Amino acid sequence: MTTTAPTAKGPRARTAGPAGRVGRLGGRRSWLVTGGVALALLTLPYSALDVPLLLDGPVNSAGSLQLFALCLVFAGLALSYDVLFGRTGLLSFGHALWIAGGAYGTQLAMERLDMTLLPAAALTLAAGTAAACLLGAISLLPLALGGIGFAMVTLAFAQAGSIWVERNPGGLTGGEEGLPLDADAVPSLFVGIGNTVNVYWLALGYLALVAALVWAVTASPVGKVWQAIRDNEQRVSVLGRDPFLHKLGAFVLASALALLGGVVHLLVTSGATPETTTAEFTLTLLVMVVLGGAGTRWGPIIGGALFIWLDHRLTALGVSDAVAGLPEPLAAPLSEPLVVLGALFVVAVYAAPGGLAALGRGRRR
Amino acid sequence: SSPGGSDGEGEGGGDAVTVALITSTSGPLASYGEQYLQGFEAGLDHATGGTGEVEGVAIDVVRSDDAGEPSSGVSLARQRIDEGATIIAGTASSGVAVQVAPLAEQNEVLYITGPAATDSVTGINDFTFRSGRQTYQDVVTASEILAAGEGDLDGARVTVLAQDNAFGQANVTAVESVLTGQGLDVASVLVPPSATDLTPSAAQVLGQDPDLVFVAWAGDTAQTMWTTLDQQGVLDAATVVTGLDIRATYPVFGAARDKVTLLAHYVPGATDTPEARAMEEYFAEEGWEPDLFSPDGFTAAQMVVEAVRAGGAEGDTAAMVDALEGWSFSGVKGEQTVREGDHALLQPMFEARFEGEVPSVVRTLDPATVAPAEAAGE
Amino acid sequence: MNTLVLLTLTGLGLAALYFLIASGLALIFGLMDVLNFAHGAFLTVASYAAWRTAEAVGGGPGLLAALLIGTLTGLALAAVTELLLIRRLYGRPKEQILVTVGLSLAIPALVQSYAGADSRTFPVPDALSGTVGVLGAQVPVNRFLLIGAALAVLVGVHLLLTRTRYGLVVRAGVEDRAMVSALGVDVTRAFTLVFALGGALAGLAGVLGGVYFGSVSPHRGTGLLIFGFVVVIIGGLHSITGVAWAALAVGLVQQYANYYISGGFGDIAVVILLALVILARPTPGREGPLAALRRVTRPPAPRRAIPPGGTA
Amino acid sequence: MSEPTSTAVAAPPVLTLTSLAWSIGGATIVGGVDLTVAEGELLALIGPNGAGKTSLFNLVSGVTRPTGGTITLAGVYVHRLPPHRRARLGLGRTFQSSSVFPTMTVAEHVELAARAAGARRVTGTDTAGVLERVRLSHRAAELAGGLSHGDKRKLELAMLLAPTIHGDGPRLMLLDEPMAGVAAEEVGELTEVIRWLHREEGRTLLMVEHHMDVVIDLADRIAVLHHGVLLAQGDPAAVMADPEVQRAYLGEEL
Amino acid sequence: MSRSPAGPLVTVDGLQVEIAGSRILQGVAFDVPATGVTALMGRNGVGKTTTVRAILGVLPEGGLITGGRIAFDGDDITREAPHATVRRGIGYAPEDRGVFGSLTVAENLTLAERRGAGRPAYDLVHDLFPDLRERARQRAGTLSGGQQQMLALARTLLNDNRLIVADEPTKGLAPRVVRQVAEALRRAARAVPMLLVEQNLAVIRELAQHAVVLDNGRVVHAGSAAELLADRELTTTLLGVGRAAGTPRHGLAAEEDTPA
Ligand SMILES: Nc1ncnc2c1ncn2[C@@H]1O[C@H](COP(=O)(O)OP(=O)(O)OP(=O)(O)O)[C@@H](O)[C@H]1O
Ligand SMILES: Nc1ncnc2c1ncn2[C@@H]1O[C@H](COP(=O)(O)OP(=O)(O)OP(=O)(O)O)[C@@H](O)[C@H]1O
Ligand SMILES: [Mg+2]
Ligand SMILES: [Mg+2]
Repeated sequence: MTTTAPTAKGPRARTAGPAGRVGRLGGRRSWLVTGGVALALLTLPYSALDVPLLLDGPVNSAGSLQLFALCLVFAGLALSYDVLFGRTGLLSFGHALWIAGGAYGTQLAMERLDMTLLPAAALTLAAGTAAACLLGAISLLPLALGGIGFAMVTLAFAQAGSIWVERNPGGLTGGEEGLPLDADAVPSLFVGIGNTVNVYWLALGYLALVAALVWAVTASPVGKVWQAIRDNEQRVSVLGRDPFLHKLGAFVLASALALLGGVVHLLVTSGATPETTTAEFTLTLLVMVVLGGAGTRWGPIIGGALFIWLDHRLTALGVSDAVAGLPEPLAAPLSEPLVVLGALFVVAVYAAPGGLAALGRGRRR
Repeated sequence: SSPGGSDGEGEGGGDAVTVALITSTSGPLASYGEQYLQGFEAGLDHATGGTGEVEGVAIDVVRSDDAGEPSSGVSLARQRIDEGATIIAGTASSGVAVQVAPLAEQNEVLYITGPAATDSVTGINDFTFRSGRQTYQDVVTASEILAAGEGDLDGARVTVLAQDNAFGQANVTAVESVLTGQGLDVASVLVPPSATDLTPSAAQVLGQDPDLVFVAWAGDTAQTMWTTLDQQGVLDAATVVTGLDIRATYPVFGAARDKVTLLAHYVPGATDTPEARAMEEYFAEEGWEPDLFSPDGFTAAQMVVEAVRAGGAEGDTAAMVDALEGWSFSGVKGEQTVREGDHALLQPMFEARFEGEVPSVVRTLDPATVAPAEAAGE
Repeated sequence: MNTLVLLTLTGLGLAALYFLIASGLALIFGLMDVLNFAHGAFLTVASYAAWRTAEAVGGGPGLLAALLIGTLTGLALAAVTELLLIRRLYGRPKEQILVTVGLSLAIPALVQSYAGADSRTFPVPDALSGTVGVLGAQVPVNRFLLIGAALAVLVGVHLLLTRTRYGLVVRAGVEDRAMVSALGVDVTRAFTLVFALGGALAGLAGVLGGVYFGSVSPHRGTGLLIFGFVVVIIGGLHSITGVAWAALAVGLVQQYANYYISGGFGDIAVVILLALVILARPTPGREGPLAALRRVTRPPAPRRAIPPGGTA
Repeated sequence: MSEPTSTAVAAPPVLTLTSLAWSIGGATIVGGVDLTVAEGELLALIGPNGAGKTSLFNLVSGVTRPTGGTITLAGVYVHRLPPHRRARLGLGRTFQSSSVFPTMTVAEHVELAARAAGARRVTGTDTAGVLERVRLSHRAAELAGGLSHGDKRKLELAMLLAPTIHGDGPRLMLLDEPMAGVAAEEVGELTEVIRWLHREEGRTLLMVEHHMDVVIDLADRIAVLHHGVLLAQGDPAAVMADPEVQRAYLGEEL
Repeated sequence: MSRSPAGPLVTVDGLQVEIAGSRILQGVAFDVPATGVTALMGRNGVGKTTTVRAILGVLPEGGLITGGRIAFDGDDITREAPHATVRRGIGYAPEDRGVFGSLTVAENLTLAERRGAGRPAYDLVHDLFPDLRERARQRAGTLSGGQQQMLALARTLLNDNRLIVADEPTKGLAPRVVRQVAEALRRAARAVPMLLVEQNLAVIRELAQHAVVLDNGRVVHAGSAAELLADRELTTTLLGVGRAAGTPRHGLAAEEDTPA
């Protein structure tokens, strides 16, 4: 047998894998990307471009802007959900509660307390955040059961909220009909089709705020602790950080952003609807986050926007002549957007493990 | 034309009015939406004499699917209004109707709601009209049926069995306000919509020992509900009235079928107006079956044509509103009137019973008898 | 009195239904740690297959055929799902859950697109559609069928877990798949088998649900799933008998609350029950959350035992 | 090999355990331990497998809660405080089976550990310095999940050292089998790291270790745990010569 | 038992392994003879564990054999399913012990029983590690580190194997137990060949006949274990333990004095 001379212990040409290495603020490239996206979003309302298949009308038509606004809101909501799911490793089934809370709370404050939009939203945000502190503390304590305990307690809270809204106590919530937006209490800026562009700006502002906050916190030491908690909670505590407080912090931040998102959602969709209270709604957020890439910088944003856009386009596709012309066994499933969306999602989990964001990164390497 | 689906010709001709049909063709209310759209097609054909034009103004119809979700409905409505639609029609979902109606006022377009039954869009604003019946009309019909059944109503006990949601609650409120006034004793049993076993509810109904029971139910537990009521003897102990739903639900009554009196918005073949005949012919040609909500679509088309006639190519909404308010016309169900004050659609209602597999009309109640109390308006 | 009997017996029927739904979930979740959101979808598909069969054959034999076809449909569907989708994602539990979420969205919509949104009447043989008088209460016969089936499933699953090595293999496989195969065990086959069995149980629940409700509808399965989850959680995730007790508790509590308190309180009572169980159940080796709550509300101030300075 | 340091006797205790006990499921794992660790001392805790050494570490660091007795850390009763509060009072530990954050890089571990201990600025040079000490600099940019077993052990040690760059660093360090799985070559080097911590930095250490040559090399004092109670403690030579210790731990008759 | 007692039992030839895209093994080649103990040595992170896992077919997530060949008793097992490889008669104690924490000790052992590999040798196992008998119903996750190590080893001794592969079997064991384990392995090695990854040179000295040293993903030395350990220069360059290699570990010092 051979005896080779021992080779010198040279450093190996290896770098860290993709996961977790990218979400860092700074870096010229990432600023360029952010700037580019921001620029595109800022110029969108000034473009009269007609994109036949992707959009129903010109880019700056009310319908398209409305759709963009909805995409932006959900991009922000997905990002807020990712604070829990992707960055801290907490699987919540109750995030919808906060979105609905923002929408219903604001609308009710305007309707019942005769407030105008801003005070109503502020009141909702304050009360909602206080509630988030309380519910967060309660949901996080049973973590002795493991992550599934948190998931189930949040599910229970969301379920209770959902039942409450559906039952329409004292005619307060409008039951399954929901509540239309009280247009009189809202600045005329946001009312009427001609002002859809303002709704778009609002949604864009919301997304920008969420992204800035989430990215900044993630890059800060607190974000590192979140990541560490996701990996190994006990190890964090013996290093001297309180995992409970950090998780509570993540929960409250995510909830507050969701509450704010609920307010924007109310304005964009002109009403509060009970669908936003359900656990299925939270599941859609989960789908968005995973589709885009949990815990990544752009993933949840891409996922949220893409999901909503697909949902709308597929619904439109369902009633289009193109589909109606197909033979029945094909046309039937295509007219149900959820069939396509669900299947697409399953495919995405395989084709893009780690989400679409990871896919882009993989190609660049 | 847009890929969203358009039945009319393109924007080419200057004289055209766009009508946006927004209703569910997917999701849980897909069947209602389908019937509505079929009815609308037949109605438009009838009212324009097959031309699709009124006095030289073409009617462009753009269909879209709201999937029963208010957020979709609202965003579709915004989009269509922005694209120049002057009339929006449709929706089977009360949630969508309630949230789209304010848009009509804000943007001064006409909105004609579809099968959505909620009372709350009646009188909601000047621009919103209805093409179907509303909960209140159901309830008044029921009370008429009950009154006819029992000789002496005074002191009789009525129990409303309903699901604990907006639809059910609206029925309870309506029954209370109509029947209490007539000296009846009204109680209610509200069941959570998610309930799986309805035995406790049936027991509660029995416990109240009612003379009359009014059932307001929707959704896929109907079968269980009827079976349970039958098994626990509720159907034998009291007169039971309920609303008739679409054809697909006829079998849910099961063995209870003969023990139930039906109030019906419409029963296929119930009437013989020219419009009913026209609809039947059109449907036969297309291979469709008329159903509960076909008349809503037909009526909506009639109203659209009338509005376009008044509003002309410019789509003068004020003129449209003027023309529709107080308008009386013959429809599939018979003589119908748009009440001036609150835009309620006064229309005949029916009492029916099952004969074998299908229901048939026992009695027709004229529009005035079943007219809802006038909504306060604005 | 006869109301109480009626409520109790129908409550047992309800519990049986819940258990039938939860048993498959519990089997898959308890052994494989896969939260199978597609369980409800399997149930729906199986119930439609059973409905078609029962319509075609009719009567008592129709029901038997439906039971067979429905169960097999669930089994086949789950097996295919496992082979095509789940299998490649072992070791990535989150992705597994997500795939089932995708299926839970797509499958009911698919069923609806073919079979329509409205519920269809499930033909129940006459022998099962009546009632029997028990102590003055008219109890529907089909409840006894469900109770019987639930007991049979309980015994069957219990035997599977205690008398065969499959339970052990799968539990160990969840923890460390590679290690199980490094012991010479074909863990992949065991996983497929267990997942398929879970699907078969979903199928059985689908057929019996059809008998119970007298109808099938596209979203019934997913609608019932939430109760399945609740029962599994209350039952303690890893014990089939625990799940059985939990189903019993949920069924009865819901039934009683709906009657004695008010309709609609049943759901809330179940949520309260769930919250109580989660909060009150301490896990081995750790203090219970109630104890933790007590500790948080009354924080022990760090006392100085030795005067400072002595520790420089 | 080791000279008992005089400070060990005179210095005030950093850690005092009185009748510390832990039982679970009816079994007593730690059965009333009285032990003090003096400032600046390196105390080795040895004992057969399953004696309760790791359990004792868990009690001291707050991972589990004692069922009896008290723990005093730097003059403060800590036995009812959560782990992070104890860490902030100056307690650092490593885990027997390496416990790292798989999705974070080696350098990030050091940074996190330093920050958690209150450091405001942590530079690349700082982390590199720590990693160099434990012979792990060539892995700085790798994800901890992909480290080999031995390298994870070193990372554990690095996390313990991290707070020493800025600030005081832990007053008491608990090392659970730092040498297990470390390559023969590096055992000597890591022994020097620990010696440096102890001698140069004057840190207080409590160490569990089965490598007896390392123990004898480093320890000021040895305590022997057996079935959850202390069998013997004191000067290394004396303890190693104790026939009971020989029988229970080192090997049968000699 | 074995088909060809003359040839090597395991042949690793030009083995290349990538994990998550980086090359960990770059052409590892060595034999495990059909008798005696082969020690696999090297510094931390050189690829010992990876080699062993490649032989068993249980590389970590993202791991891939990109070249080379592994043969067991003449059959190519390079890409065979792990359970099939193991059923050829391999007992494996992995580095991280691989005990199933949520199962009891008894369940862990039951799971390790292999059909067609003789009657499970519970007597032997319980004799060697009485702790495992006492703690049969305890969940393995709550065992002490050393007890888990015992359980992992016990699983390899339970069946009649044709090869035992143990990755750092004495890690974390008390000196007395190290002595016992070394003794048990030596007895077992009379009947079954072994591939042993070990850092404790005293244990290697005690058990191994053959030695393979890895560095940087390659074999840098292969030959007789006794010769390697005796050659001070080699041990210094290969293992970096000039002095320590000659100094027996305390735990085994007693061993050398007592007759076996
Ligand atoms: N939950 C439990 N139930 C029963 N026994 C337990 C439990 N947890 C720990 N033990 C037992 O407590 C004893 C002490 O374990 P510990 O990990 O403290 O030992 P150790 O001294 O660190 O041993 P080693 O040197 O092997 O690491 C062991 O015998 C273990 O089996
Ligand atoms: N999952 C993984 N991802 C990335 N790299 C890995 C992974 N597992 C192992 N490696 C790398 O492969 C190399 C070899 O690791 P291996 O575990 O085989 O080393 P070893 O010789 O057994 O070391 P030790 O003595 O420390 O156990 C190491 O550099 C390690 O970082
Ligand atoms: Mg230990
Ligand atoms: Mg190794």
